[in-house]
Amino acid sequence: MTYLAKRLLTFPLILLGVSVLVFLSIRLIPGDAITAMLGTEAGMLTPDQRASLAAYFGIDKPIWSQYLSWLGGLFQGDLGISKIYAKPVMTVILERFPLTLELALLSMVIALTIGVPLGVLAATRNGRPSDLGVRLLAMIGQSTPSFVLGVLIIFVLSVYFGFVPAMGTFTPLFQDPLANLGQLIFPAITLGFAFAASVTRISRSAMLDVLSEDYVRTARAKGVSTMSVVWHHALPNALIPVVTLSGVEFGYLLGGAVIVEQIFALPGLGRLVLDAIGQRDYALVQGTVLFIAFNFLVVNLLVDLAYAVLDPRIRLGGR
Amino acid sequence: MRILSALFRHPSGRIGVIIIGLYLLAALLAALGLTPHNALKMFAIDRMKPPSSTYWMGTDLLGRDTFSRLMLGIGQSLNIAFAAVACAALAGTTIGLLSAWWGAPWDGLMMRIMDVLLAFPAILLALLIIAIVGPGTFTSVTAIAIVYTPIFARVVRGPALSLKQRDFVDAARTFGSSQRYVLTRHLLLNLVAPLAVQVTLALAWALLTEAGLSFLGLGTQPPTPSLGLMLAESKNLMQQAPWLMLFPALTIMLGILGFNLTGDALRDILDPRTQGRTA
Amino acid sequence: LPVEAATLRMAWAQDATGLDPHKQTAFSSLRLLELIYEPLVRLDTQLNVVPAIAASWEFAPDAKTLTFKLDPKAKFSNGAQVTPADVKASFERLLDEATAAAARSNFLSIESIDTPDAETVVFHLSTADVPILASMATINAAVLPASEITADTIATKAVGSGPFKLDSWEPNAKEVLSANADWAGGKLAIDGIEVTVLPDETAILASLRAGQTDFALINDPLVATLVPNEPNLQLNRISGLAYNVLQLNPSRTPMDNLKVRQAMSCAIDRQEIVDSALAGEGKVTGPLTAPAFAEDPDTLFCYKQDVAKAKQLMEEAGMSGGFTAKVIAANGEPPVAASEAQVLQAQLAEIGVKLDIQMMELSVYVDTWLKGDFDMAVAQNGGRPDPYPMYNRYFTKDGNLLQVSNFVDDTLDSLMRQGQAETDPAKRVEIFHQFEQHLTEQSPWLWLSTSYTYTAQLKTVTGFEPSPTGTLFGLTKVSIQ
Amino acid sequence: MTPLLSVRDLRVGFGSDPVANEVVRGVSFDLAAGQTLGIVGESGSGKSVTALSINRLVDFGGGRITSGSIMLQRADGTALDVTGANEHALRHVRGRDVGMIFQEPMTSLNPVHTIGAQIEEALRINRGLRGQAARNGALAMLDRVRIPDAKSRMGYYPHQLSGGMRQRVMIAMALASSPRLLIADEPTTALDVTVQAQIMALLAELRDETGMAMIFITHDIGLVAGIADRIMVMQSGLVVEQGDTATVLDTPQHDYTRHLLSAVPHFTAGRATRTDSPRTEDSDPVITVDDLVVRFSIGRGLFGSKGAVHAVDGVDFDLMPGETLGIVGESGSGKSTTARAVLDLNARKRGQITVRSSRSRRPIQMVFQDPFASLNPRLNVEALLAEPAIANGQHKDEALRERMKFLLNRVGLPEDALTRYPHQFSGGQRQRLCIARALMLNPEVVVLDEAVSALDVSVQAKVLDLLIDLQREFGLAYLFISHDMAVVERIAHRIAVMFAGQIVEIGAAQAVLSDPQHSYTKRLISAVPAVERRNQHFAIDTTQVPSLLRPVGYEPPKAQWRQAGPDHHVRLEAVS
Ligand SMILES: Nc1ncnc2c1ncn2[C@@H]1O[C@H](COP(=O)(O)OP(=O)(O)OP(=O)(O)O)[C@@H](O)[C@H]1O
Ligand SMILES: Nc1ncnc2c1ncn2[C@@H]1O[C@H](COP(=O)(O)OP(=O)(O)OP(=O)(O)O)[C@@H](O)[C@H]1O
Ligand SMILES: [Mg+2]
Ligand SMILES: [Mg+2]
Repeated sequence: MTYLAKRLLTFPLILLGVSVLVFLSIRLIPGDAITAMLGTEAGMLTPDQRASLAAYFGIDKPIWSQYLSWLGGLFQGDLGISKIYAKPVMTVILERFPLTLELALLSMVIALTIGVPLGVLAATRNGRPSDLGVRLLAMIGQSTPSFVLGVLIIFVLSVYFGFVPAMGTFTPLFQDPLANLGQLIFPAITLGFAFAASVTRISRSAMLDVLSEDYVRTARAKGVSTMSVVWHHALPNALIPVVTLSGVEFGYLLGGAVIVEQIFALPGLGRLVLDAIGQRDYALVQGTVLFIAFNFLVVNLLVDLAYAVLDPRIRLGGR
Repeated sequence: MRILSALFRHPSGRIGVIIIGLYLLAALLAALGLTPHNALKMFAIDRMKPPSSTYWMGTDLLGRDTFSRLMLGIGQSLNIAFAAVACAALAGTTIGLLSAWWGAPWDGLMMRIMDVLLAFPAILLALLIIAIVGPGTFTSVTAIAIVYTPIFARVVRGPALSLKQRDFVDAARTFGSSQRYVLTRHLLLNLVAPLAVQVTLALAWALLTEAGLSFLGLGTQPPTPSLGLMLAESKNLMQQAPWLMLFPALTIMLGILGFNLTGDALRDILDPRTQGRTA
Repeated sequence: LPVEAATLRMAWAQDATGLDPHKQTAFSSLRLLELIYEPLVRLDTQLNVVPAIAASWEFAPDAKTLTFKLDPKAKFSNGAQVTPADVKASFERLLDEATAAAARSNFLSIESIDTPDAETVVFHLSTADVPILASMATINAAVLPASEITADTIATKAVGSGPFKLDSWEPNAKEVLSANADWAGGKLAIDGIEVTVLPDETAILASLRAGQTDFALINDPLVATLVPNEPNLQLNRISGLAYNVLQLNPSRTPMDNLKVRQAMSCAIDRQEIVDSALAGEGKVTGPLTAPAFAEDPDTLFCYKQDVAKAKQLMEEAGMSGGFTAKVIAANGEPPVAASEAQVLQAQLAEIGVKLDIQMMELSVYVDTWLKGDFDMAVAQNGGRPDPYPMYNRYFTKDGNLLQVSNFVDDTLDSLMRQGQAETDPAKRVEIFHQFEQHLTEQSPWLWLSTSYTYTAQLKTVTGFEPSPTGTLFGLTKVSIQ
Repeated sequence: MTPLLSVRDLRVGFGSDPVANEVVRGVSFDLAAGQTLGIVGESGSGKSVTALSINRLVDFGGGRITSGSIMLQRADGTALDVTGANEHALRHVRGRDVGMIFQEPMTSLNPVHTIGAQIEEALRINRGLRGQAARNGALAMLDRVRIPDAKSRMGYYPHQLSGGMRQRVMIAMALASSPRLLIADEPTTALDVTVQAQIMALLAELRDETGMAMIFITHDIGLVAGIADRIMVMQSGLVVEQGDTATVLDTPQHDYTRHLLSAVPHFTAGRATRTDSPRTEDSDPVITVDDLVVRFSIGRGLFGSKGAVHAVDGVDFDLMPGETLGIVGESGSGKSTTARAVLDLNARKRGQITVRSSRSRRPIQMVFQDPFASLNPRLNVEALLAEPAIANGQHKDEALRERMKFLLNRVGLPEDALTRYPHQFSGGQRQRLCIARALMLNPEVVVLDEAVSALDVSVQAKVLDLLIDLQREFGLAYLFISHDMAVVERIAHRIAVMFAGQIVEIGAAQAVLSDPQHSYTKRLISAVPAVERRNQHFAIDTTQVPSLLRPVGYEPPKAQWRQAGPDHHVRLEAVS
């Protein structure tokens, strides 16, 4: 419990660091909200016009004072207002988040349902042709950039099947599950492919380690069947590295899969930040990055808690 | 040398080393100008020609030879990957090592800073750095290096913490060995194996990230080709000139494969636990 | 699918960035707002000024008074009549510096606005200003309801008198428009438009190909050239007013040397740039891009590549050894910028000019460009139907963008003034031809080509008329089978 | 009567060419029901591989039986040749006919399942029990192996039990299937002697109760004396001698057996202690430790400390020049912590350590338990030996090289060792290297923490001899820490017995070993196996070691001492 409390206490610190970093860097980039909105026409503005716009965008004050007032809002749970979306940043983020979350979950499900069994299979057939095949596949999977796969999928679907997954707008799962899955399945496959490859490899090597453990030998000495040795005795012990990997990957995916969202025209968090940076929507960039960082921390915490579920040594303390 | 020959004896290591070797060779030849054609020369009448005996991998929109550009691009991509990983490894190792050695409160502080970098979405971090400094080779290197530094710091810190508990470090303390000696000879020297593995895997990742950044138009500046840039340039030509996309994509994949295979083989060779097992 | 079919599914890669027609200048914002708001007058596909909210107009002979009669049928989507008071309030808003309207500079000659009756608006101008009429024909001079101006809701609520009403807008994702039943222009054949933002143009093509999008805006010529290959698709292509240009910075050496600039102009092969970088999708052009003013490019200074002459000029300038310069270009804006820069680089290398290309994120580029902080810039600048507003900003002594062009010249300055005051169209063409000849000879910039604006549609969609300004107003005539 | 198990010319190899890589090269033996066979031999002699071949678990380690037969009498009276059986038949052999317990109780239980579940599984597979019946069965098994409070312990995970308890759970699990043959592969090597004695007693008792046959594998020849009916001695995959326990131990035929018997340090309860005591009235101690207290606070967090491990709680002793003080006691009693505190490697909470030294800047040096872990594997011997000298301001010159060569020579290593790396030496050689390194700075005191425990018995003996020689030659004082009473008996002048962080008895080695006064010392000494103690009935004693975790602010009561002889002090025990 104190461990949890300790971890939670580092959150604000890390988030503060992230916020300073994002606050400064977004402002250090040449170009501001005014040039982003007006483009080259911004050159036509008179100084008074410029001042009026700066006041509108809230960039007329010195950076530290902007930061303090933003931080003040933050403590009251207010991330500010996005100028482009004309809505509170939190609202915008929460509109985009379900897609990102679902996409991340879906890719993880794909990765785990394919990766773990394949990894286990390969480990139990260590050195045999099926093991070599799985390892080759996993290697290729890991070496395929998602943008190559994504572009390829769209191309093949549209040219040979006259079909593309719905693009542009997101259909929430509960509104129309079929449409929702039709929309997300291909992006999820794109993301899940390399992910599954990593899961396969990690579960294979974890399984190999575990299979040579003494307690597996003990189980065999008891007369436990091969299936039960693998799934009941070995697998639960091999899951920790798989959980670690999935956690890290999932954490990153929750930050939005920029490239895949771009290719499949999905309005997720990744594109939200990308667009917000392009449009110099400062409040939105800050809010989203902070939100993403927070998710990352939460996911990591959950991963640690998952260890405890998987491993009683961690759950019950002591080693 | 010993490691190289061990790699060569390892079934997948051999493939990895051969791929990397070929890539280095291509990069070297390109750097010496020994490409079949001038990689930057535009053959006006030969725009978007499919692969032929003159242009082995066809030509691009501006009439440049894809194969020659690919050779040059490999060099550029490898340059970025090597430089970035070198920086990250140096910075990350130093941070991880000192953090483990000094212990609290430095450890906590430095690791929290690393957490900040980790929690910061990687591609965004790269985006921001690039936006601030302007795109280019140097920025790609910085961006990738910064993103990878915390990972190296973590990779080093864990084993460093356990090395710190090892008897030979205690022994050194009973002799009164200097901190520098202990850090370099007792800790760092024993971290070479995990570092080597991490470096090869990081190289694969850096190659991928460079490609991704260039794909988003933030990496290498034209006319120097990099693998990702070539891919990005050819994306909208996929239908008219599929070879323009196919070859860079395969080159990237093969390169990543090469590093991954080598990394895995290194892990096998250097890890006493898995010694003798083919992975 | 009869009900479905009445809604046009449209896609574009870049979304509008805001709803205030006086403030938005981005191409995509204008395209959206043109469907919702109306200016007093608009340009037809031949770039002639035609009625919009104003049914008719008249310049006083001294060109200092401009009188409009409003269309009595014009109504805002909230049902209110468009009145002269709305027009007056709109222009006052435009002129107010606090509004920060970018187009304000085009209307500085307005001295006062009278609304003598329920149909008439009179603009009193401080100087003779003929081009002001064409300037009014953009959505940046849209007429807004006076009530919304007072309520200060322009940025959040779109209430216009245009053909469509904005039902909802999710920035960077989608917008839903429905036909405005009250529109003075008549009844529409479609019920509405659903716009989705697909940031990747190959995805747009894929979506069209799969029949999931009816109509799309395409920027990248490489994607556009693929459309005709698809049996179910039709490409609309029209030469635009915008021009691709290599801007030199004459405030920096050696570009301050006329001979060097001219040498560079002679060294490049413009047609070659069009053929390779633009995949043939474009036309070589001089500074004047509007059909009414454009000249045969061959009559312009050094528009035929002449490397020998270029080398000679370099030698005369004492630069036979060549020089190195940084050229900036925006990433993907236009999509061919990088290719153009590379072809220019290759061509200029012939005379020893080594270009160092720096691709920049759009906003960074704009910032750098506005500061004039470059040796050279590959740019695509927007065009106007009239040369005066198009170049006044860059090449006159009080031009707002002088810090970008860094070039003034007495001849250009006086020609510009004459062009502004002259009311006879033929004489104006004459004046601007002189302007163009002189400008190309001075070569502060190297004009290269115009590109096309593209839209693509399913063959089930008929009736769209493209316009050189890029407007999608033609969608009002569209029907879906 | 046909034997239960009959092994003939068993050969087992590893790798892709098992015939070429044979590690068991023709083993034959018979085992009747109810009999116990002890297999002894050095590490790597093929004991485990032989055992694992009997239920063919060796397959899973990459081994192949290349020839020979293993005839097993099954419960239904049929005989099965295990070498040719298929996996399905083998599954019924495992557990049901042949039960097995392994050396490492720490790693042999699955960490993610409760011990109850693990025992129930065996009952389910081999006895067909399900649900409540299985649960009751498991409970009965736990009771049988004397796990106190078995009902609540059913839900425990392995890591929540002590090593001895885990080993008992292993036994319960093996016995749950009622095997007719139990193979115990070094079941007590990882345990303390007192716990070892408990396990041995338990095994003997259960064997007698159920009448099962047993194969008991160990490298400790003293241990086998107490339990086996027959002994089989193995060396490099071959059986060199087998016969009745008494015959083999009393009249060994083979050289190797004799060598094994002589190399093993025999514990003689104080009859073989050193007699060259350097302790005189007028000499000053080189180290005096006074009221040493080391605590490790745990759960240090936001809400303060939850308490502390009182690893060392008020330890006093002194050490004369040239003297060896042996510190004994079971695992976790604070021996290492004391040693580390003397070297300043642990922050101490309280206490005075006075060092009187004349000849060195760093008069105390240390030799660690694991020679491999205490030598940086990436440095060669020259760099390893030079390190202490360089750390103390010397330069790598000819004089230094001379000293290195001299010491190498002295500990019995060749001079050309200088350019080699640690992994190129055997365990014993590595420990010699560590000793040489410790001597580089010409210390007065060498702390040896389990310095010979990781070595094979024959090597152990040689290193001990070396240590004694060096002590005489250089006038070294040793602080010698070990849990092995026989080893301590051989090298110590004086002995301190540690229990739960405190010294409970200290004095001349002869006095302490032959006439133990403290109850713990008595228990310790009686648990030590010895070749002389044959078929001894180990008493089952389930005393638990007290926890060292104390609440914040706890201070132990002041120690009361009683003198039991001229140099023999005993801590008074609390009357309980
Ligand atoms: N899985 C394996 N693969 C290859 N060689 C092995 C394997 N298991 C054991 N060996 C080899 O077989 C030989 C005999 O090993 P075994 O484990 O039977 O020795 P042991 O007598 O039990 O030793 P110890 O007392 O150390 O347990 C050793 O040389 C060992 O290296
Ligand atoms: N760094 C530490 N942090 C917390 N507790 C520790 C630490 N080091 C030792 N302890 C605890 O102190 C007690 C004494 O440990 P120590 O290592 O001195 O025992 P030992 O007698 O050497 O045992 P062994 O025979 O197993 O080596 C143990 O309970 C141990 O768990
Ligand atoms: Mg063994
Ligand atoms: Mg110890």
